[in-house]
Amino acid sequence: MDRIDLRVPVKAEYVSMNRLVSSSLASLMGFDIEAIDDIKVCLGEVCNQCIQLADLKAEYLMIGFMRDEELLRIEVSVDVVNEGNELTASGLEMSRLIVETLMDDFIVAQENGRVRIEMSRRLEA
Amino acid sequence: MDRIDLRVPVKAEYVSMNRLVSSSLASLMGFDIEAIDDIKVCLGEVCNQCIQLADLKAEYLMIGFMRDEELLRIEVSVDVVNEGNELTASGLEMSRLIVETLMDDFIVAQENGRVRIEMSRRLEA
Amino acid sequence: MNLQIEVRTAEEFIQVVPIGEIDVYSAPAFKEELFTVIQNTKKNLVIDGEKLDYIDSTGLGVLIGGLKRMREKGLSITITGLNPNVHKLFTITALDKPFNIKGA
Amino acid sequence: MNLQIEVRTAEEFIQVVPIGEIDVYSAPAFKEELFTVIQNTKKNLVIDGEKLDYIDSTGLGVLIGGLKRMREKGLSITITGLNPNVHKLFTITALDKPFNIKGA
Ligand SMILES: Nc1ncnc2c1ncn2[C@@H]1O[C@H](COP(=O)(O)OP(=O)(O)O)[C@@H](O)[C@H]1O
Ligand SMILES: Nc1ncnc2c1ncn2[C@@H]1O[C@H](COP(=O)(O)OP(=O)(O)O)[C@@H](O)[C@H]1O
Repeated sequence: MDRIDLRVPVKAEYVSMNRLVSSSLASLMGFDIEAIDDIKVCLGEVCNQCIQLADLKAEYLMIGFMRDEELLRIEVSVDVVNEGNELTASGLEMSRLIVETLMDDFIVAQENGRVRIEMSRRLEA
Repeated sequence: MDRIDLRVPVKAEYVSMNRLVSSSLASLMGFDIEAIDDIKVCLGEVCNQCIQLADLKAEYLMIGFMRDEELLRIEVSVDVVNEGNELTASGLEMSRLIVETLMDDFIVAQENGRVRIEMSRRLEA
Repeated sequence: MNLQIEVRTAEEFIQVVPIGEIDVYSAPAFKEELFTVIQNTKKNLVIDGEKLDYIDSTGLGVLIGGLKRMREKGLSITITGLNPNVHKLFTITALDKPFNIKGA
Repeated sequence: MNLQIEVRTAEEFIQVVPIGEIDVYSAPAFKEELFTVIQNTKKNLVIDGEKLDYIDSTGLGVLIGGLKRMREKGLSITITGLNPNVHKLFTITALDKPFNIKGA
């Protein structure tokens, strides 16, 4: 398994760059154009979700890409989460729906003031 | 200052992705198209240099992008360096020349089996 | 920013053309432009989606907000020319129903 | 891999067309293809650089190796149609001299 880690400031400005990394990696893995686009869209949504949940004190978004022969797993987390920002906030609903629809797995966990989102997509044979 | 960190396996396969991150960031900073291309080319060369110098034991290439108002500084390092691979090896000469020509600063340091390359480019006013 | 917005006034409608990406970074600028157009128009709105390369949930949220305001004025929003990747997101979020979506 | 290689045989010369990027990842494939062509040709070689989006020092190294082999056979390499960004690297490394570079 290859692992790529990206650490970026929690700012909307960098989300397009994060998306690029995901599509570049998906392309290297041999996903087809539609799947590459799905992965890029979902990576963007997951970054959006973290940015919306993050406290002003949160500095960095951590994105880990785990690349297997047949699976791309992506883990996104942010250090400090604003307790006021509910994971069920209405603005997040559409975003969640998109990721649930386009990825094979999608898990959101909140623990110790830290939100961690995990998602994965399988390469069809 | 914003800092972006990328950690990738020391493999030729990932260099194109590394280049993309540099050009995306240079574009966000407002560099013009020619400067964006210069930065991309140099990031590629510096990754090549690290890959050539790296031992088979080296696992990760670390790339740090430090973004100021007027300066992009990039630091690339690799953990384990093969002592047999001279920093002055002839294959590296062209690569060095390219980076020296296109960047404002370029420093290569080798210490404790670790190579660290630093380069920077200023945004023209 | 990877978004430009053109506004064109036709006889029957007013047309907004987003060029590039509407995402979490560019959505505030898009919202400001769109809502200004909506505030000042008495015509129906057409969004030409042909040069819209990417939209995320933030951008969709702005469109929803725009539609709400247009409906309050008794007006509609039609979206044309969406590329399949962008159209897909309208389908997933069931926004292909409230918006009048036309063309491939 | 972000590189495709086309080989075309003309009456006067043999043409190699790299499409995409020649970098540290694709250079070995390019080297194999180029050196096979060189081994089997008695004609001069033209590299059509019009669709070459990117080259790095590794790719330039392969071209140098190719030129050496061609010269041993008394033949030449001409490179045409390089875009300015790629041409710049030939200038910086002074490879615009040993190679016969033609066109914009
Ligand atoms: N990301 C979103 N997901 C779902 N609905 C949204 C989202 N963003 C906005 N909306 C909906 O669009 C409507 C308008 O939102 P907004 O553009 O913020 O205008 P306002 O807050 O002035 O009503 C809201 O009522 C909300 O329900
Ligand atoms: N990266 C490089 N920088 C400078 N010169 C290079 C580089 N790569 C190759 N060369 C030169 O090109 C020539 C051919 O190299 P190569 O393609 O490895 O063929 P060979 O090793 O069979 O001679 C070498 O003599 C070397 O001097």
